[in-house]
Amino acid sequence: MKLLYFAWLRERVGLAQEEAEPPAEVRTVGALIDWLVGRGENYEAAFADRSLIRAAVNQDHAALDAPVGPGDEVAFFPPMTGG
Amino acid sequence: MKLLYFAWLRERVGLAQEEAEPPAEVRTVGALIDWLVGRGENYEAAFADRSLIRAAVNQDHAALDAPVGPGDEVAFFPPMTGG
Amino acid sequence: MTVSVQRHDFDPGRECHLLTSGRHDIGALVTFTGLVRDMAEGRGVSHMTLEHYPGMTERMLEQIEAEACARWPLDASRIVHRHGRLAAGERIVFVATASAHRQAAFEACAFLVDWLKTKAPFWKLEEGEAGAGWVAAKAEDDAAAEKWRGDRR
Amino acid sequence: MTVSVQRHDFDPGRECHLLTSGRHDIGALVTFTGLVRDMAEGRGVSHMTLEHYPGMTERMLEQIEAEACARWPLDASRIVHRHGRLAAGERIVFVATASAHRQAAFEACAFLVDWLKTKAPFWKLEEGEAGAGWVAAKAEDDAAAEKWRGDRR
Repeated sequence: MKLLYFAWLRERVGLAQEEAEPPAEVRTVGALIDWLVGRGENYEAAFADRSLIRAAVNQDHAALDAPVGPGDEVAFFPPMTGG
Repeated sequence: MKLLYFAWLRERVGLAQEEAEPPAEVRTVGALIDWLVGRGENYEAAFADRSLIRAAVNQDHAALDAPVGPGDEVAFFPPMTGG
Repeated sequence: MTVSVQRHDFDPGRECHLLTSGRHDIGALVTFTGLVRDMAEGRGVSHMTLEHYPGMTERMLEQIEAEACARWPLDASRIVHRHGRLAAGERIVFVATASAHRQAAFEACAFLVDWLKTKAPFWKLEEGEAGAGWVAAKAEDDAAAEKWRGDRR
Repeated sequence: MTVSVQRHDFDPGRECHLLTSGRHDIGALVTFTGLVRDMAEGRGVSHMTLEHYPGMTERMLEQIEAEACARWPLDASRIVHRHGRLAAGERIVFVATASAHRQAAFEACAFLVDWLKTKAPFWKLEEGEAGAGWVAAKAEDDAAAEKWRGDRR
Protein backbone atom coordinates (compact mmCIF):
# COMPACT_ATOMS: atom_id res chain seq x y z
CA MET A 1 0.00 0.00 0.00
CA LYS A 2 1.30 3.45 -0.93
CA LEU A 3 0.76 6.16 1.67
CA LEU A 4 0.99 9.90 0.93
CA TYR A 5 0.97 12.83 3.36
CA PHE A 6 0.42 16.49 2.53
CA ALA A 7 0.83 19.91 4.17
CA TRP A 8 1.18 19.81 7.99
CA LEU A 9 0.41 16.08 8.03
CA ARG A 10 3.51 15.59 5.89
CA GLU A 11 5.52 17.80 8.24
CA ARG A 12 4.36 16.00 11.39
CA VAL A 13 4.78 12.50 10.00
CA GLY A 14 8.15 13.55 8.59
CA LEU A 15 7.53 11.82 5.27
CA ALA A 16 5.89 12.78 1.97
CA GLN A 17 5.25 9.15 1.10
CA GLU A 18 6.01 5.59 2.11
CA GLU A 19 5.20 1.99 1.30
CA ALA A 20 3.37 0.19 4.10
CA GLU A 21 2.02 -3.29 4.67
CA PRO A 22 -0.66 -3.07 7.32
CA PRO A 23 -2.04 -6.37 8.64
CA ALA A 24 -4.97 -7.95 6.81
CA GLU A 25 -7.51 -6.83 9.43
CA VAL A 26 -6.88 -3.17 8.44
CA ARG A 27 -9.70 -2.85 5.93
CA THR A 28 -10.85 0.81 6.18
CA VAL A 29 -9.32 4.28 6.17
CA GLY A 30 -10.20 4.62 9.85
CA ALA A 31 -8.54 1.32 10.77
CA LEU A 32 -5.48 2.38 8.80
CA ILE A 33 -5.22 5.58 10.85
CA ASP A 34 -5.52 3.55 14.10
CA TRP A 35 -2.73 1.27 12.90
CA LEU A 36 -0.49 4.20 11.85
CA VAL A 37 -0.94 5.98 15.20
CA GLY A 38 0.47 2.89 16.92
CA ARG A 39 3.64 3.12 14.86
CA GLY A 40 5.17 6.14 16.60
CA GLU A 41 4.86 9.59 18.11
CA ASN A 42 5.16 11.35 14.76
CA TYR A 43 1.99 9.57 13.54
CA GLU A 44 0.31 10.18 16.86
CA ALA A 45 0.99 13.92 16.55
CA ALA A 46 -0.10 14.02 12.91
CA PHE A 47 -3.42 12.26 13.51
CA ALA A 48 -4.15 13.73 16.98
CA ASP A 49 -7.21 15.74 15.88
CA ARG A 50 -9.14 13.45 13.58
CA SER A 51 -11.68 16.17 12.77
CA LEU A 52 -8.91 17.83 10.74
CA ILE A 53 -7.95 14.70 8.76
CA ARG A 54 -9.15 14.16 5.20
CA ALA A 55 -8.30 11.10 3.11
CA ALA A 56 -8.27 9.97 -0.49
CA VAL A 57 -8.14 6.40 -1.78
CA ASN A 58 -6.76 6.02 -5.29
CA GLN A 59 -7.08 9.80 -5.78
CA ASP A 60 -10.75 10.02 -4.84
CA HIS A 61 -12.01 11.62 -1.65
CA ALA A 62 -12.80 8.87 0.89
CA ALA A 63 -14.59 8.72 4.24
CA LEU A 64 -13.25 6.96 7.34
CA ASP A 65 -15.29 3.84 6.58
CA ALA A 66 -14.07 3.61 2.96
CA PRO A 67 -12.36 0.27 2.21
CA VAL A 68 -8.59 0.05 1.68
CA GLY A 69 -6.48 -2.91 0.58
CA PRO A 70 -3.10 -3.96 -0.77
CA GLY A 71 -2.07 -2.01 -3.86
CA ASP A 72 -4.19 1.05 -2.98
CA GLU A 73 -2.80 4.58 -2.93
CA VAL A 74 -4.02 6.22 0.27
CA ALA A 75 -3.42 9.91 0.98
CA PHE A 76 -3.92 11.88 4.19
CA PHE A 77 -4.17 15.65 4.33
CA PRO A 78 -5.82 18.59 6.14
CA PRO A 79 -8.96 20.28 4.76
CA MET A 80 -8.14 21.82 1.40
CA THR A 81 -7.39 25.51 0.98
CA GLY A 82 -6.94 26.02 -2.76
CA GLY A 83 -8.53 28.54 -5.06
CA MET B 1 -37.45 72.45 -24.73
CA LYS B 2 -35.13 70.00 -26.45
CA LEU B 3 -36.74 66.69 -27.47
CA LEU B 4 -34.76 63.54 -28.35
CA TYR B 5 -36.01 60.27 -29.85
CA PHE B 6 -34.16 56.95 -29.95
CA ALA B 7 -34.41 53.55 -31.69
CA TRP B 8 -37.84 52.85 -33.25
CA LEU B 9 -39.29 55.98 -31.68
CA ARG B 10 -36.74 57.99 -33.66
CA GLU B 11 -37.66 56.05 -36.80
CA ARG B 12 -41.41 56.54 -36.36
CA VAL B 13 -41.22 60.23 -35.45
CA GLY B 14 -38.74 60.68 -38.30
CA LEU B 15 -36.45 62.88 -36.22
CA ALA B 16 -33.55 62.27 -33.84
CA GLN B 17 -34.12 65.59 -32.08
CA GLU B 18 -36.03 68.83 -32.28
CA GLU B 19 -36.70 72.06 -30.39
CA ALA B 20 -40.30 72.40 -29.24
CA GLU B 21 -42.32 75.01 -27.36
CA PRO B 22 -45.31 73.28 -25.85
CA PRO B 23 -47.96 75.55 -24.24
CA ALA B 24 -47.52 76.44 -20.58
CA GLU B 25 -50.17 73.92 -19.42
CA VAL B 26 -47.89 71.03 -20.53
CA ARG B 27 -46.18 70.43 -17.20
CA THR B 28 -45.49 66.66 -17.12
CA VAL B 29 -43.94 63.99 -19.34
CA GLY B 30 -47.41 62.47 -19.85
CA ALA B 31 -48.93 65.82 -20.88
CA LEU B 32 -46.02 66.35 -23.27
CA ILE B 33 -46.77 63.02 -24.96
CA ASP B 34 -50.46 63.97 -25.27
CA TRP B 35 -49.47 67.27 -26.88
CA LEU B 36 -46.97 65.59 -29.26
CA VAL B 37 -49.54 62.99 -30.40
CA GLY B 38 -51.79 65.86 -31.51
CA ARG B 39 -49.05 67.21 -33.78
CA GLY B 40 -49.25 64.50 -36.49
CA GLU B 41 -49.54 60.90 -37.55
CA ASN B 42 -45.83 60.23 -37.10
CA TYR B 43 -46.09 61.11 -33.38
CA GLU B 44 -49.34 59.17 -33.11
CA ALA B 45 -47.63 56.05 -34.52
CA ALA B 46 -44.55 56.49 -32.33
CA PHE B 47 -46.50 56.87 -29.08
CA ALA B 48 -49.34 54.44 -29.95
CA ASP B 49 -48.42 51.87 -27.28
CA ARG B 50 -47.56 53.88 -24.20
CA SER B 51 -46.56 50.76 -22.26
CA LEU B 52 -43.47 50.66 -24.50
CA ILE B 53 -42.47 54.30 -23.97
CA ARG B 54 -39.71 55.25 -21.57
CA ALA B 55 -38.62 58.83 -20.89
CA ALA B 56 -35.72 60.76 -19.44
CA VAL B 57 -35.68 64.38 -18.27
CA ASN B 58 -32.28 66.04 -18.26
CA GLN B 59 -30.67 62.62 -18.71
CA ASP B 60 -32.34 60.96 -15.74
CA HIS B 61 -35.04 58.31 -16.05
CA ALA B 62 -38.44 59.91 -15.51
CA ALA B 63 -42.00 58.67 -14.95
CA LEU B 64 -45.07 59.97 -16.79
CA ASP B 65 -45.91 62.32 -13.93
CA ALA B 66 -42.39 63.81 -13.79
CA PRO B 67 -42.39 67.59 -14.29
CA VAL B 68 -41.08 69.18 -17.50
CA GLY B 69 -40.56 72.84 -18.34
CA PRO B 70 -38.84 75.25 -20.70
CA GLY B 71 -35.11 74.56 -21.08
CA ASP B 72 -35.41 70.86 -20.19
CA GLU B 73 -33.94 68.08 -22.32
CA VAL B 74 -36.61 65.39 -22.66
CA ALA B 75 -35.86 62.05 -24.34
CA PHE B 76 -38.27 59.31 -25.43
CA PHE B 77 -37.20 55.75 -26.16
CA PRO B 78 -38.26 52.09 -25.97
CA PRO B 79 -37.22 49.85 -23.05
CA MET B 80 -33.43 49.54 -23.03
CA THR B 81 -31.64 46.52 -24.48
CA GLY B 82 -27.95 47.13 -23.77
CA GLY B 83 -25.44 44.84 -22.16
CA MET C 1 -13.88 53.03 -10.92
CA THR C 2 -14.08 54.16 -14.52
CA VAL C 3 -16.58 53.93 -17.32
CA SER C 4 -15.96 54.05 -21.08
CA VAL C 5 -18.49 54.26 -23.89
CA GLN C 6 -16.71 53.76 -27.17
CA ARG C 7 -17.00 52.59 -30.75
CA HIS C 8 -13.70 50.64 -30.84
CA ASP C 9 -12.97 47.23 -29.34
CA PHE C 10 -11.39 46.70 -25.92
CA ASP C 11 -8.81 44.17 -24.70
CA PRO C 12 -10.10 42.13 -21.71
CA GLY C 13 -6.56 41.11 -20.76
CA ARG C 14 -5.33 44.68 -20.72
CA GLU C 15 -8.36 45.78 -18.70
CA CYS C 16 -7.64 43.06 -16.11
CA HIS C 17 -4.02 44.11 -15.98
CA LEU C 18 -4.89 47.80 -15.44
CA LEU C 19 -7.24 46.89 -12.59
CA THR C 20 -4.86 44.68 -10.65
CA SER C 21 -1.28 45.68 -11.53
CA GLY C 22 0.63 47.07 -8.57
CA ARG C 23 -2.26 46.17 -6.25
CA HIS C 24 -1.59 43.54 -3.59
CA ASP C 25 -4.85 43.89 -1.70
CA ILE C 26 -7.11 42.32 -4.35
CA GLY C 27 -7.99 38.68 -3.75
CA ALA C 28 -10.65 38.24 -6.43
CA LEU C 29 -11.26 39.69 -9.87
CA VAL C 30 -14.49 38.80 -11.67
CA THR C 31 -15.13 39.86 -15.26
CA PHE C 32 -18.08 39.64 -17.59
CA THR C 33 -17.72 39.98 -21.36
CA GLY C 34 -20.85 40.17 -23.47
CA LEU C 35 -20.56 39.19 -27.14
CA VAL C 36 -22.77 39.34 -30.23
CA ARG C 37 -24.36 35.91 -30.70
CA ASP C 38 -25.04 34.63 -34.21
CA MET C 39 -28.43 33.37 -33.07
CA ALA C 40 -31.24 35.03 -31.10
CA GLU C 41 -34.48 33.22 -30.34
CA GLY C 42 -33.99 30.96 -33.33
CA ARG C 43 -33.15 33.73 -35.79
CA GLY C 44 -29.73 34.00 -37.41
CA VAL C 45 -27.94 37.26 -36.59
CA SER C 46 -25.08 38.62 -38.71
CA HIS C 47 -24.71 42.10 -37.17
CA MET C 48 -25.93 44.14 -34.26
CA THR C 49 -26.03 47.94 -34.18
CA LEU C 50 -26.02 49.56 -30.76
CA GLU C 51 -27.61 52.99 -30.57
CA HIS C 52 -27.17 54.97 -27.36
CA TYR C 53 -27.91 58.33 -25.74
CA PRO C 54 -24.56 60.11 -25.45
CA GLY C 55 -24.22 61.88 -22.15
CA MET C 56 -27.01 59.99 -20.38
CA THR C 57 -25.23 56.66 -21.03
CA GLU C 58 -22.10 57.74 -19.18
CA ARG C 59 -24.21 59.25 -16.37
CA MET C 60 -26.18 56.02 -15.90
CA LEU C 61 -23.10 53.79 -16.01
CA GLU C 62 -21.40 55.99 -13.42
CA GLN C 63 -24.52 55.87 -11.25
CA ILE C 64 -24.78 52.09 -11.28
CA GLU C 65 -21.05 51.76 -10.66
CA ALA C 66 -21.38 54.09 -7.66
CA GLU C 67 -24.33 52.00 -6.46
CA ALA C 68 -22.23 48.80 -6.68
CA CYS C 69 -19.40 50.46 -4.74
CA ALA C 70 -21.88 51.52 -2.05
CA ARG C 71 -23.26 47.99 -1.72
CA TRP C 72 -20.07 45.91 -1.86
CA PRO C 73 -16.51 46.49 -0.62
CA LEU C 74 -14.89 46.86 -4.05
CA ASP C 75 -11.25 47.72 -4.58
CA ALA C 76 -11.73 48.50 -8.26
CA SER C 77 -14.33 48.29 -10.99
CA ARG C 78 -14.59 48.96 -14.70
CA ILE C 79 -17.33 49.17 -17.32
CA VAL C 80 -16.65 49.40 -21.07
CA HIS C 81 -19.63 49.45 -23.44
CA ARG C 82 -19.34 49.69 -27.19
CA HIS C 83 -21.78 51.30 -29.61
CA GLY C 84 -22.10 51.24 -33.40
CA ARG C 85 -22.33 48.28 -35.77
CA LEU C 86 -20.79 44.99 -34.59
CA ALA C 87 -20.51 41.62 -36.30
CA ALA C 88 -21.44 38.28 -34.70
CA GLY C 89 -18.65 37.17 -32.36
CA GLU C 90 -17.57 40.73 -31.52
CA ARG C 91 -17.34 41.98 -27.94
CA ILE C 92 -20.08 44.39 -26.80
CA VAL C 93 -19.52 45.02 -23.12
CA PHE C 94 -16.98 44.40 -20.37
CA VAL C 95 -17.68 44.61 -16.65
CA ALA C 96 -15.03 43.88 -14.02
CA THR C 97 -15.09 44.01 -10.24
CA ALA C 98 -12.18 43.48 -7.85
CA SER C 99 -12.46 42.85 -4.13
CA ALA C 100 -10.60 41.28 -1.25
CA HIS C 101 -13.20 38.48 -1.29
CA ARG C 102 -14.76 36.52 -4.09
CA GLN C 103 -18.41 36.72 -3.09
CA ALA C 104 -18.40 40.52 -3.22
CA ALA C 105 -16.70 40.48 -6.62
CA PHE C 106 -19.16 37.92 -8.06
CA GLU C 107 -22.27 39.62 -6.71
CA ALA C 108 -21.20 43.12 -7.70
CA CYS C 109 -20.33 42.00 -11.24
CA ALA C 110 -23.70 40.25 -11.72
CA PHE C 111 -25.47 43.29 -10.26
CA LEU C 112 -23.70 45.67 -12.65
CA VAL C 113 -24.62 43.57 -15.68
CA ASP C 114 -28.25 43.22 -14.57
CA TRP C 115 -28.68 46.92 -13.85
CA LEU C 116 -26.82 48.03 -16.94
CA LYS C 117 -29.28 46.10 -19.09
CA THR C 118 -32.32 47.92 -17.76
CA LYS C 119 -30.89 51.35 -16.87
CA ALA C 120 -28.24 52.26 -19.45
CA PRO C 121 -29.79 53.84 -22.56
CA PHE C 122 -28.70 51.41 -25.27
CA TRP C 123 -30.87 49.86 -27.98
CA LYS C 124 -29.95 46.95 -30.21
CA LEU C 125 -30.86 46.68 -33.87
CA GLU C 126 -30.40 43.11 -35.08
CA GLU C 127 -29.57 42.29 -38.71
CA GLY C 128 -29.99 38.78 -40.02
CA GLU C 129 -31.51 36.55 -42.66
CA ALA C 130 -34.94 38.00 -41.87
CA GLY C 131 -33.86 41.64 -42.29
CA ALA C 132 -33.29 44.19 -39.53
CA GLY C 133 -35.33 44.69 -36.40
CA TRP C 134 -35.12 46.32 -32.99
CA VAL C 135 -34.54 43.86 -30.17
CA ALA C 136 -37.41 43.78 -27.67
CA ALA C 137 -36.59 44.09 -23.98
CA LYS C 138 -36.87 40.85 -22.06
CA ALA C 139 -39.12 40.45 -19.04
CA GLU C 140 -36.38 38.25 -17.54
CA ASP C 141 -33.97 41.21 -17.68
CA ASP C 142 -36.42 43.35 -15.71
CA ALA C 143 -36.81 40.52 -13.21
CA ALA C 144 -33.02 40.14 -12.93
CA ALA C 145 -32.61 43.87 -12.23
CA GLU C 146 -35.55 43.88 -9.84
CA LYS C 147 -34.14 41.13 -7.64
CA TRP C 148 -31.34 43.48 -6.46
CA ARG C 149 -33.78 46.17 -5.37
CA GLY C 150 -34.58 44.71 -1.96
CA ASP C 151 -31.00 43.60 -1.45
CA ARG C 152 -29.41 46.80 -0.17
CA ARG C 153 -26.41 46.37 2.09
CA MET D 1 -13.26 22.20 -21.30
CA THR D 2 -9.65 21.99 -20.20
CA VAL D 3 -7.80 22.04 -16.95
CA SER D 4 -4.17 23.05 -16.28
CA VAL D 5 -2.16 22.70 -13.10
CA GLN D 6 1.10 24.55 -13.50
CA ARG D 7 3.90 26.39 -11.76
CA HIS D 8 4.15 29.28 -14.24
CA ASP D 9 1.83 32.25 -14.57
CA PHE D 10 -1.07 32.45 -17.03
CA ASP D 11 -2.40 35.30 -19.16
CA PRO D 12 -6.11 36.02 -18.49
CA GLY D 13 -6.47 37.89 -21.79
CA ARG D 14 -5.01 35.03 -23.80
CA GLU D 15 -7.23 32.52 -21.98
CA CYS D 16 -10.33 34.60 -22.83
CA HIS D 17 -9.19 34.83 -26.44
CA LEU D 18 -8.68 31.06 -26.70
CA LEU D 19 -12.14 30.40 -25.29
CA THR D 20 -14.07 32.74 -27.58
CA SER D 21 -12.08 33.22 -30.79
CA GLY D 22 -13.82 31.88 -33.84
CA ARG D 23 -16.95 31.19 -31.77
CA HIS D 24 -20.07 33.16 -32.64
CA ASP D 25 -22.47 31.28 -30.37
CA ILE D 26 -21.15 32.60 -27.06
CA GLY D 27 -23.12 35.48 -25.57
CA ALA D 28 -21.47 35.66 -22.15
CA LEU D 29 -18.00 34.97 -20.80
CA VAL D 30 -17.45 35.16 -17.05
CA THR D 31 -13.98 34.86 -15.52
CA PHE D 32 -12.66 34.64 -11.99
CA THR D 33 -9.02 35.37 -11.16
CA GLY D 34 -7.80 34.66 -7.64
CA LEU D 35 -4.71 36.55 -6.44
CA VAL D 36 -2.38 36.41 -3.43
CA ARG D 37 -3.47 39.14 -1.01
CA ASP D 38 -0.88 40.92 1.10
CA MET D 39 -3.17 40.66 4.13
CA ALA D 40 -5.09 37.73 5.59
CA GLU D 41 -7.17 38.11 8.73
CA GLY D 42 -5.10 41.07 9.85
CA ARG D 43 -1.72 39.41 9.25
CA GLY D 44 0.69 40.69 6.60
CA VAL D 45 1.46 38.12 3.89
CA SER D 46 4.54 38.33 1.67
CA HIS D 47 4.40 34.93 -0.02
CA MET D 48 2.10 31.96 -0.40
CA THR D 49 3.27 28.45 -1.26
CA LEU D 50 0.70 26.14 -2.81
CA GLU D 51 1.27 22.44 -2.27
CA HIS D 52 -0.89 20.01 -4.22
CA TYR D 53 -1.42 16.31 -4.90
CA PRO D 54 -0.28 15.73 -8.48
CA GLY D 55 -2.62 13.41 -10.30
CA MET D 56 -5.54 13.80 -7.92
CA THR D 57 -5.61 17.57 -8.49
CA GLU D 58 -6.18 17.19 -12.23
CA ARG D 59 -8.77 14.43 -11.60
CA MET D 60 -10.74 16.60 -9.19
CA LEU D 61 -10.62 19.69 -11.39
CA GLU D 62 -11.85 17.63 -14.35
CA GLN D 63 -14.63 16.17 -12.20
CA ILE D 64 -15.92 19.53 -11.03
CA GLU D 65 -15.67 20.94 -14.55
CA ALA D 66 -17.74 17.97 -15.82
CA GLU D 67 -20.24 18.61 -13.02
CA ALA D 68 -20.58 22.26 -14.08
CA CYS D 69 -21.11 21.22 -17.71
CA ALA D 70 -23.81 18.78 -16.60
CA ARG D 71 -25.63 21.46 -14.60
CA TRP D 72 -25.39 24.45 -16.94
CA PRO D 73 -25.47 24.81 -20.75
CA LEU D 74 -21.82 25.84 -21.16
CA ASP D 75 -20.16 26.38 -24.53
CA ALA D 76 -16.66 26.40 -23.05
CA SER D 77 -14.88 26.39 -19.72
CA ARG D 78 -11.35 26.61 -18.40
CA ILE D 79 -9.56 26.13 -15.08
CA VAL D 80 -5.90 27.06 -14.53
CA HIS D 81 -4.44 26.59 -11.04
CA ARG D 82 -0.86 27.38 -10.09
CA HIS D 83 1.27 25.69 -7.47
CA GLY D 84 4.61 26.55 -5.89
CA ARG D 85 5.73 29.75 -4.16
CA LEU D 86 3.96 32.96 -5.16
CA ALA D 87 4.47 36.56 -4.03
CA ALA D 88 1.67 38.89 -2.89
CA GLY D 89 -0.15 40.27 -5.94
CA GLU D 90 0.54 37.18 -8.09
CA ARG D 91 -2.27 35.27 -9.80
CA ILE D 92 -3.17 31.88 -8.25
CA VAL D 93 -6.17 30.60 -10.15
CA PHE D 94 -8.26 31.34 -13.24
CA VAL D 95 -11.76 30.00 -13.88
CA ALA D 96 -13.76 30.91 -16.99
CA THR D 97 -17.18 29.87 -18.24
CA ALA D 98 -18.81 30.71 -21.56
CA SER D 99 -22.47 30.30 -22.38
CA ALA D 100 -25.18 31.67 -24.65
CA HIS D 101 -26.70 33.35 -21.59
CA ARG D 102 -25.18 35.31 -18.76
CA GLN D 103 -26.93 33.67 -15.83
CA ALA D 104 -25.54 30.23 -16.71
CA ALA D 105 -22.04 31.67 -17.12
CA PHE D 106 -22.17 33.55 -13.78
CA GLU D 107 -23.60 30.63 -11.81
CA ALA D 108 -21.27 28.02 -13.29
CA CYS D 109 -18.21 30.20 -12.64
CA ALA D 110 -19.17 30.79 -8.99
CA PHE D 111 -19.93 27.09 -8.59
CA LEU D 112 -16.52 26.07 -9.98
CA VAL D 113 -14.69 28.43 -7.64
CA ASP D 114 -16.70 27.28 -4.61
CA TRP D 115 -16.23 23.57 -5.36
CA LEU D 116 -12.59 23.92 -6.30
CA LYS D 117 -11.87 25.40 -2.86
CA THR D 118 -13.23 22.39 -1.00
CA LYS D 119 -12.54 19.53 -3.44
CA ALA D 120 -9.25 20.21 -5.22
CA PRO D 121 -6.26 18.99 -3.15
CA PHE D 122 -4.33 22.25 -2.65
CA TRP D 123 -2.90 23.57 0.61
CA LYS D 124 -1.64 27.09 1.23
CA LEU D 125 1.40 27.91 3.36
CA GLU D 126 1.43 31.61 4.20
CA GLU D 127 4.66 33.51 4.85
CA GLY D 128 4.62 36.89 6.52
CA GLU D 129 5.88 39.06 9.35
CA ALA D 130 4.80 36.41 11.85
CA GLY D 131 6.65 33.54 10.12
CA ALA D 132 5.14 30.74 8.06
CA GLY D 133 1.95 28.84 8.76
CA TRP D 134 -0.57 26.61 7.03
CA VAL D 135 -3.81 28.36 6.16
CA ALA D 136 -6.81 26.86 7.97
CA ALA D 137 -9.85 25.93 5.91
CA LYS D 138 -12.74 28.35 6.32
CA ALA D 139 -16.18 27.23 7.47
CA GLU D 140 -17.61 29.79 5.01
CA ASP D 141 -15.92 27.94 2.14
CA ASP D 142 -17.59 24.70 3.18
CA ALA D 143 -20.89 26.54 3.40
CA ALA D 144 -20.37 28.08 -0.05
CA ALA D 145 -19.66 24.66 -1.57
CA GLU D 146 -22.56 23.07 0.32
CA LYS D 147 -25.14 25.51 -1.02
CA TRP D 148 -24.75 24.02 -4.53
CA ARG D 149 -25.45 20.50 -3.31
CA GLY D 150 -29.23 20.75 -3.35
CA ASP D 151 -29.18 22.82 -6.51
CA ARG D 152 -28.93 20.12 -9.17
CA ARG D 153 -30.48 20.92 -12.54
